[in-house]
Amino acid sequence: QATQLLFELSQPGCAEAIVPPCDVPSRPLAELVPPEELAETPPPLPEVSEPALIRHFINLSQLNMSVDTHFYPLGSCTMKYNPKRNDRLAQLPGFANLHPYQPLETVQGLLGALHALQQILAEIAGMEAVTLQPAAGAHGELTALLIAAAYFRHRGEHRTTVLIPDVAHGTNPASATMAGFRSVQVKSNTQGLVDLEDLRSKLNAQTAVFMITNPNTLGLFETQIRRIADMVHAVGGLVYMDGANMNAVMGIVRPGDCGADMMHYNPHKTFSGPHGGGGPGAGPVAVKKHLADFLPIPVIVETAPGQYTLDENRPLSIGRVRSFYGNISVLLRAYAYIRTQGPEGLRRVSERAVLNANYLLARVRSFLPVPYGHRCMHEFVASAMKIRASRNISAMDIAKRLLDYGFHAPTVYFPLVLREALMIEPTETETKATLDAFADTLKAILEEPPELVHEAPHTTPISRPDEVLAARAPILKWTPVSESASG
Amino acid sequence: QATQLLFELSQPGCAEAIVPPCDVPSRPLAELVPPEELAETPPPLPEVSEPALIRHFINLSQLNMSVDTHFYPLGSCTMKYNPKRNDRLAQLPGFANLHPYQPLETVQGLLGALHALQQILAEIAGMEAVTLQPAAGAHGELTALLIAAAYFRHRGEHRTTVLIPDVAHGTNPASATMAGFRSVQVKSNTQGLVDLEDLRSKLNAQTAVFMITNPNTLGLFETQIRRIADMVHAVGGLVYMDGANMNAVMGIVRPGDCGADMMHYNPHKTFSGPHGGGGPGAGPVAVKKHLADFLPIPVIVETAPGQYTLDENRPLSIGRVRSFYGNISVLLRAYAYIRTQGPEGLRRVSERAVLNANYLLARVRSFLPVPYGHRCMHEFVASAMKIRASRNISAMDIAKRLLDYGFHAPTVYFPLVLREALMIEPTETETKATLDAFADTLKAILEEPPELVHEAPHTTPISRPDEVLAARAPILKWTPVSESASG
Amino acid sequence: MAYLPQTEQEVKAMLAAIGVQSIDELFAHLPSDVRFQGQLKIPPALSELELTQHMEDLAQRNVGTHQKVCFLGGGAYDHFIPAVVDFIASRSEFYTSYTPYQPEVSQGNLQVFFEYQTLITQLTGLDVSNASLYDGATTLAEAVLMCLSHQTGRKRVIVPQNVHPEYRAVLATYLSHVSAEIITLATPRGIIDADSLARVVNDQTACVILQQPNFFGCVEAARKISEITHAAGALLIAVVDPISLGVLRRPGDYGADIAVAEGQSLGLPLAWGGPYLGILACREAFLRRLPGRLVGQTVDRRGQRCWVLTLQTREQHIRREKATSNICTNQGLMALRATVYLAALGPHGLRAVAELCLQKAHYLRERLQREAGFQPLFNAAFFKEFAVAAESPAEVKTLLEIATDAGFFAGIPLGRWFPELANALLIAVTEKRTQAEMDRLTAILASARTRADSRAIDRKSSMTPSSQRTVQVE
Amino acid sequence: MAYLPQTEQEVKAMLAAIGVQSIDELFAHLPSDVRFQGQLKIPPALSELELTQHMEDLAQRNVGTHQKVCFLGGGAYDHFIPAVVDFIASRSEFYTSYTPYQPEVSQGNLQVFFEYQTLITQLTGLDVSNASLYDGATTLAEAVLMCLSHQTGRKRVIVPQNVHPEYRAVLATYLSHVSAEIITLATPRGIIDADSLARVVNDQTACVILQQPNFFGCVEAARKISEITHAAGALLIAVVDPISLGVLRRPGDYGADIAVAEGQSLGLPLAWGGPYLGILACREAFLRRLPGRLVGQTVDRRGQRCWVLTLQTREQHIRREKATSNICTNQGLMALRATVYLAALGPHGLRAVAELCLQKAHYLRERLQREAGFQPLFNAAFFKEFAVAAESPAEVKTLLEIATDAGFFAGIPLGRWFPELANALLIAVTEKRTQAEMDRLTAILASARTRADSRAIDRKSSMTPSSQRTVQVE
Repeated sequence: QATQLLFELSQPGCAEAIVPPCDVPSRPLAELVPPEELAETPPPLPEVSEPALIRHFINLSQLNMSVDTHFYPLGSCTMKYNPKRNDRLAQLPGFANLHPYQPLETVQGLLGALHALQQILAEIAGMEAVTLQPAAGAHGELTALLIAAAYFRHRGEHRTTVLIPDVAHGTNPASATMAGFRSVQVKSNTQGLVDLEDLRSKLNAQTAVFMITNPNTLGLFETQIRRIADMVHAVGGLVYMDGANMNAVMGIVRPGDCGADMMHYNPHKTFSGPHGGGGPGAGPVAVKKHLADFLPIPVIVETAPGQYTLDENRPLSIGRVRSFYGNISVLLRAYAYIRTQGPEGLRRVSERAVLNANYLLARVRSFLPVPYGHRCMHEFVASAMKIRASRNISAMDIAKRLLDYGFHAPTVYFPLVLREALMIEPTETETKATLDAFADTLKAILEEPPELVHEAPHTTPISRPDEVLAARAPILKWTPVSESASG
Repeated sequence: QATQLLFELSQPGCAEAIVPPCDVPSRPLAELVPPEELAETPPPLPEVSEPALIRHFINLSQLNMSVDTHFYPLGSCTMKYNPKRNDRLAQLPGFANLHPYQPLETVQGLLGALHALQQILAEIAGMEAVTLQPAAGAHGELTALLIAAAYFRHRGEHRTTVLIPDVAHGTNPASATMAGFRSVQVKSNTQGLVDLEDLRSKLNAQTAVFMITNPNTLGLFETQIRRIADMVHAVGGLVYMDGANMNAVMGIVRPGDCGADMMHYNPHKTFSGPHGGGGPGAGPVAVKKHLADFLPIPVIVETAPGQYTLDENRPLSIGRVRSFYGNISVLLRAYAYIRTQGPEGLRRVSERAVLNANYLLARVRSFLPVPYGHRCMHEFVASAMKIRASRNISAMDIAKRLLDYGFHAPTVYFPLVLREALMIEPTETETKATLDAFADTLKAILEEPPELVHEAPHTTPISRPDEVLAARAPILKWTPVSESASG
Repeated sequence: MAYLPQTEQEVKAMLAAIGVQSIDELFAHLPSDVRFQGQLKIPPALSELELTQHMEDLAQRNVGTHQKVCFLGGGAYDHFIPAVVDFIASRSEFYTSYTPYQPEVSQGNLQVFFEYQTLITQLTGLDVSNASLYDGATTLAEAVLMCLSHQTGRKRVIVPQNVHPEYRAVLATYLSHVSAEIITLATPRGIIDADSLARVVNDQTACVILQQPNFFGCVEAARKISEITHAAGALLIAVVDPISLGVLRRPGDYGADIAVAEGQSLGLPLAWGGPYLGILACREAFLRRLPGRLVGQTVDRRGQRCWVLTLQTREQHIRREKATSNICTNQGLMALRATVYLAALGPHGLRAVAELCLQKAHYLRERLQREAGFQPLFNAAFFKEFAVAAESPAEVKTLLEIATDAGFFAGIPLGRWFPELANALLIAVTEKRTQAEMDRLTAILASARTRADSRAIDRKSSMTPSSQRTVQVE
Repeated sequence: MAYLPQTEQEVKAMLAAIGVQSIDELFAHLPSDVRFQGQLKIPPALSELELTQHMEDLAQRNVGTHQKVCFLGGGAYDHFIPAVVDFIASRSEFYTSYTPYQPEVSQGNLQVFFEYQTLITQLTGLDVSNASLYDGATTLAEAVLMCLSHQTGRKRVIVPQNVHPEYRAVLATYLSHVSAEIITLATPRGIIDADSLARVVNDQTACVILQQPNFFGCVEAARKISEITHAAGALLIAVVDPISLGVLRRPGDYGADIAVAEGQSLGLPLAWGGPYLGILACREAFLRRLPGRLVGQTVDRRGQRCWVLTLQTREQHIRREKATSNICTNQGLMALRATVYLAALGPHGLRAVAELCLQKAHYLRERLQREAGFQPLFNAAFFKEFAVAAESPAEVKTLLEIATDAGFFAGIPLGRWFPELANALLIAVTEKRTQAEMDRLTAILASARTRADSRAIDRKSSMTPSSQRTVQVE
C-alpha cells in the first residue's frame, strides 16, 4: 500500500474543505482576467482524502533509514544527532511567521540572533566578516569564488584558474566552473595530502584560488596547510577552505589562522541541522578583512547596541546571490546548537568526533585495510580492494549488506583516489556500543558467503534496483495508464 | 536495538543539561528540610543520552500498528482517522499553557469553547445538561450512576440494582459496582436484542438504572428502545445510554428522544480524538432536566453573553469526580471535530460509518457467518465457529494472520454471547479499496493451510507471546541483573 | 463534511453490493418514533482555514503562562518540558494506536508502559506500578478503595486537612455509598501533628493518607507518620509530588504501602487541568487489588523477550462486576510523556530540578517576607510551595489583580477552599522562575502594599485551628 | 557540552583501544603553529531551559504575521498551511535522513521526490521537473544558464523590468562572468508591451523571461509573448506563482520552454525568507541540461517497482567541472512540504485558493480606490497582488506606520527597488484575509488620509517610463 503513488490513490471528488467559500462579492473570472490567460480546468492534481494522505506519507516515511532511527555513518555528510530543541525553537511563531519585507523594527529579535551568529562564525573561522545568505555548501563555494573574482577584478587582475586537490568534493570544480574559472587538479601524495611539487608546478599568475578541504576527504588533516597558504599567497592567489569537515576542528584549528582567506560552513553538518532528505542546508561564508567589501548584499549590521539593520549599500559587493535573506530556520538551528555547546562544548564535540572515528578506525583496520589510516580526524576511508580480490566482495556489496543489519551504509567509491573506498564518519553523537556493533557486523560480513553478500540487501523494503534501466529509459514522472507507453 | 530497555541503555554520566545552575543564593539542603526527610541519592533512574533516547523511542514507535499506518477495524473502539488539524489547534499555547487556577477572566476563550461544547453535546443527546468532567467513558458511567444514586437518595428511594444486557461492555457492571449497585444481567433474545420478557422479570422497585448500549455491541440497533424505556420508567427506574457506539446515529437518533435519562460520550471515539495507545479519552455525561441538579461540580455557566464562570455552588451535586476541570485537550479536539463537520457532516459521518460496515458485512458474510447479520449499524460480529469446526482455524488465528497482511485485528471473543466472535468496525474514514482488500484477505486466510494460520503472525516484530507465562510469574518491571532471580 | 473518502460513485457501488437503493434504506429498520427529524441545532461546518481562525481567536482570548509569569501551583505546576517529550508524544504510531490488545503489533506501546512501570517503581521505591490512571485525585480514591477492600472490617479512613481539597472532595464522592468513615484531621500548624494522628488511628483504621509535601507545600514527618500508622495495623497512602522525589525520601523508603501522585509535573502541559496522569504504585502484597492495566514481560514462540498486557483477570472486561475497578481507557499517552521526561532528566536532572525549585522557593519566600512584609502562614519546612498571609481577603484580591496587570500570576487565594485562610496566598516556584522574575514580583507587591498606605500588617498567622470535622457516610 | 554520549570510562577504554593516552594525543600530529590556543570568544553554554528562554525572548522581540494582518507579498505570501503539511514534515524519518544514495533504505524520500516531480509537471504543464533547487531567484538564474548553454551562440537574455527585482539582481550576479547580454525591458504600463518586446528579440536572443503574474501582480499576455519569443528562435522562461495556476493557464499550455517558480506558497512558512523552494520544470528537450537531482522509476531484483536517483552523470559529484550545476544539497524537505500541500488541496482546492485570492484582491483594490482614494498604479488585469499610488513617498511611510500601529502590515513600498515608484505600495491578498480585515484596513487608511487633511490626491500614475537600461557584462 505504501508504494502506491498518490496518483494511483486518487479518487475524484473526495477532497476536504481546506478553505471557506468567498466572503466578498464574487465577480465572474472572465471579467477580471483576460479569458485567454485563464485555464479551463485546474491542473490535473490527484484527489486524495486526508485519511488516505496521512497513511500514505506516514508509511512512506517508515521506508527511510534516518539518523533518528539508525546509525548513519555516511562519510563526509556528518550525520550527527539533530537536537529536537533546535527544531522546536526555530519554529516558534515569532520566527516562522515573519515576512521578509515587514518593517525591520519588527524583526529586531531575529536580526539580533543572526548578527550574533555572524560574529560567532567569524570567530570560529578566525576571520573578520560573514555572510549568512548562501543556501547550501555549494552555494557558499560559488559565493566565495564570485567574491574572489570581484576582488581580483577590483585589483585589475585577470586570473582564470582555480586549483583543486584530486580528493576534493565534486562541488569544488563545479562551483569553479559556475563562477567562470577553469579548474586545475592538484595531485595527492602518498600520504594522502597535497603533493607540494605538483601544486608548485601549477601555481602561477593565473591562479585565482586554491580550494582545500581540511581535514580532507580521506579524513586527514593537511599538515602542510600553512606552507600551502604561503605558496598560494606568494603568487597572489587566495586560499579557500571548504568547511565541510569543520566538525573535526572546532576550537582546535581556525582556518583563518592557517592562512585561509575565505571559507564556508555547512550548518546542517557541523551545527547539527537536520539534512531534510537532501536539504535545506545553508552555506554561510566567512572572509578575511580584505574581502569583506565584496560580500553579497544585504549584510546585517549593528547600528547601535541591540539595534540592527540591513546594509544594502555596498558598492563593491558581488550583489545578490539569492532572494531575501537566507535559510533562516536552518541558521537559527545552528545558532541554538552553538549556544547549547558554548566554546568548550564545541571543542569537545570535535574531540569526540575524532575520538569516535579513531576508535572505529582502530577496530576496522584490523580486518579491512585503511591505506591512509594511522591517525584520522572525524572520518576515515577503508578499502575493499583486498577482500574484493580474495573473496569477490566489493565495497558496494558491503554497503548493501550493512543495510540488512540495520546500519546505513558509509559513502562508497569516494574519494576517487582510493579504489573500493568506504568512507566512514561515525560522528560524536554515537555510543561506543553502536560503534562496536557496527565494527563487529562489518567484520562478520567479510566472512559471509559471497553469494549472500552479492544478493544483499535481503530485509529492506526493496532489493537492489536496476539503476541502468532507470538511466537508459528515464521515467521521471507518473503517467496515467492510458497515456503511458508500456502500461 | 529497539527492544533494549531504557535501563539497559543507561550509561552513568552521559546526561544532557536540561536545567541551568541555580541563579539565587543556595543554602545547604539540610538547613531547609529536616535531614530525615531527605533522600541520600536521587531515585535510580536510567541515564540515557538524548541521541540514544530519541532513537530508542522512535524505533519503538515503529513497532506499533496505528490508525495513521494501518487499517484498524477494532470493533467497539471506533478507530477512525484522527484529524491533524485538531491536534494542532488543541495544542495552541493559548490552550496548552493555562493553569487550572488562574483567574477566570483570563480563560474566557476556553470557557466559551467548553460551554459551546456542552450545548452541542446536549443537542446531539436530546438532553438538557452536560458535564465535561469525566476522564473516560467508564468514568462517565460511574459519574452517571452516582447521579442516579443521588437522585434516588434525594427522592428518598432506596434502589439497589442496575440491569445490564449480557452483551454490554464490562465497564457497565464494573461501574455499577463502583457506584454501590448490584448488577443484574438481562438476556439477549434470538435477534441479539434485549429479551423483553427477561427484562420484565427483573424490573422492580429495586431497579435504579437500566444501562443500554445502542447500537449494541453486536452492531444492532435496539429497535425496542422506546418500549424498554417505558418499562423502566414504569417501575421508577432511569435509563442510561452507553454512548460508546454513537458513531452510528449522530443526527439520526437522539438517546433523549428514545427515553434515555442520561448518557455518556466517548469523544476519543465518536469525535475522532486519538486513542493515545490507551488514553487519554474523556467521558462527558448528558442528562435530562430532572437530573441536572445532581451533575458534578463545577459546571460551566454563561453569566452574560460571552461571559462564563464556574458554578461550584450546587447543593444537590454529587460533588467532584476528579481534580480540576476535565481532559481539556481531548474536549477541544472534539469541539474542533464537531465544528468541522457541522450538523450535516455529523449525520453524514454516521451514514457513512453504517454504509462502510454494511458493505463489509455484505462482503464478509458470504464466507464467514454473521449470525446477527441482516443489517448492521457501524459494526458487526462474525463468528469463526464453522471454520473452526471444519478447518480448525479459530477467531484468534484469523486475527493473528490478519496482522501479517498489514491489517490490525478486529476485536475477538467479544461479545461473549457469540462464540469465536470477530467484531469488525471499519469506521467511515476508510476507503472502499481498503475494505475490499480486507475482505479479500479475510477470505484468503480461511483457505490457507491451517498450520500456517496457527503459527501466525509470521512477519510482525514478535511472534505470539506466551501470555500464560506472563500471568503465572509476573515480571512487571525491569530489575538489574544482580538483583533479578533468573538473570 | 470531512474525512469521508468514498466518492459518490463508490457509494453507489457499495449500496448495490449491499442490495439497497439508498443510504437511508440502511436505517429503514429503525422505528420512526425514535428517528430524529430535522437538523441538529449546532453551528455549521467550518473549513480548515475557518476552524483555525476560530480556534486561534478563542486561544487568543486566554492569557497563558507564556504571557504571565506563573507562580501558581496547588497540584499543577509550570515545570519545564524538554523538547524531546513533545516530539516523542507527537509520533502518531504512539498516539493513534489503542490499548495493546494485539501484542505482536503493539510492542512499542507495551515496552513503553513496561518502562513506565519500572520508572515509577524506581521513583517511588515501591514494588509495582500499574500503567496509569486518570489523575491524582481519582487515583487517591482508587488507593483508598484498595485499602478498604484489603483491610477487611476496617472502615476508618484518616485524611488530614492539608491533603489537596479537591482530592478530598473526590474521595468523598467515590466513597459516598461505601460503608466507610472519613476522619478529617485538622492541621492547624500546616503539618500533621503526630499526637493528634495517634489519637485517631485505631484498630478500625484502614488507612491514613499523607500528602508529602502537603497541599500547603510543607514537608511532613513522613517516617513518624508511617510508624504511627503501621503501629495500629493501618496502611499508609502517600500522595507525593514526583518532582520532590529528586530530593525527598521516597514513599517506599519510609514505609508507605501505596504511593499516589499526580504525574502532570513529569512533562505534561498544564492544559487547564487535563489530561493529566494518575500514578499508582504499591507493595507487591496489593498486586491483585491494583486497578488498571499491567504490562508484563514474557517470551514469544521464538523465545524472544517481549511484553503483553497481563493479570487481566483483575480488569473489567474479563471480571465485569467483580473487577478491581471500572477503568478501561487510561492515560497511556501521558504515561509515555512521563516516561520520556524521566528518561530525559535521569537521576541527576531530576535532582537538579528539585533543588532549583526548593532553593528558589526559599529565596522568594524570604524576599517576600523581608521586602514586602508577607509573613509565612506556617513555620514548617517546605519544598517548592508556600503560603503567606496578607492583611485581609480584600488585600489578597487587590494584590493579585495588581500582579496580574504587571504580568504575574502571583498565587492562589486559599479562601477558595479554606474560609479561615481567606487572607492567605499559596505560591509555587518551579525551576523556570528566575531571580529577576522573583525580584520583580517582590518589588511589585511591596510597592502595592506601600501605595495602599497599608497599616501595620498583621504578622500573626490568622489561621485558627478548624474544628475536627468527622464525616461519616452511610 | 551536549549530545556526547560517551562516559568518561568509555572514553578511557576507547583511547586504550586506539593506543593513545589522551584525546589530545589524537591531535598531536597537527602542527603547533596552526593549533588554536585558548578558548573561542563565543557565548557560554546554555542548558535547554535557558536556551528556550533565550530563543523565546528573541522570538518575542519580533512581531509576526500571527500578530499583524499581513498584506505583504513581493514573492513571499501569507497563504494558509494545512495541518497535515507540518505534521508530515515533522516525521524525522524524512527530515533526519539525507540524499537517498542508498535506494533500498530511502524509498520514502525517493517516492516523495518522484511524486513531487510528477506534481510539478502537472502544475506547470511541462514534461520534466527536477527534485528542487534553492529558491525562485537562483532557479531563474539556473534556467537562464540552461538556455545560454542550449542556444549555442546566442547571448542575449531579455528581462522585463517587472520581473522581481531581487531575481534580476541574482541573475546579474550569476551572469557576472558569463559572456551574455542582459537586456532590461522597460514596462511602464506594468506589463510587457508586445511591440517593445518584438523590437529587442532577435536571432541573438537566447531567452526571454516572463513573470506571470509579474512582480506588480499584473497578468501578462503570455501566449502573445510566447509567440514573439519563439518566432525569433528564442526560448521562453516563465516565472510563475504556483497558486495562480489554480486559475491561470500553465506555462506548458502557452508554450514556455522552462517554468521557474518560488515554491514558498505551497505550504512553506514565511520564515523571513527561507528556506524556500526553487521549482524548475522544462520540456523534455532540456532534460540533460537540467541542474539538480532527478528521481526515476525502475525495478528491483525481484521485479518490484521502485525509485532511484538517476541521470547522475549530469551532476557535480560525478561530472565535476563539467556538471550542469554545482548544486548538491537541495531543498528536499521543502519539496516534501509542497508535495503534501498539493496533495492535500487537490485540483479543486488549488482552484478555490486561487479564486479566493483573486476575488479578495479585487475587492480590496476597489475598496481602497473608492473609499480611500488610492489609484491603481496600473490598469492591467491582476491576480492576487496590485500596486496603488499614494500622494508622496512621505505619505507612503506615514500610512504604513499608521497601519502597523493599527495591526496591519499593509503593503510593501515600491521605492525600495523603483525610485520612480517611491509613492507606490504593493499589496497582496491571500485566501486568509477576510472581508472584515480588508474593510478595517480600508477604514484605517481612509481615515489616516482624511486626518492628514490631505490635498487632492494625485490621481495620475506617477510612473514614468524608465529608460531602457542595457547591461552588458564582459
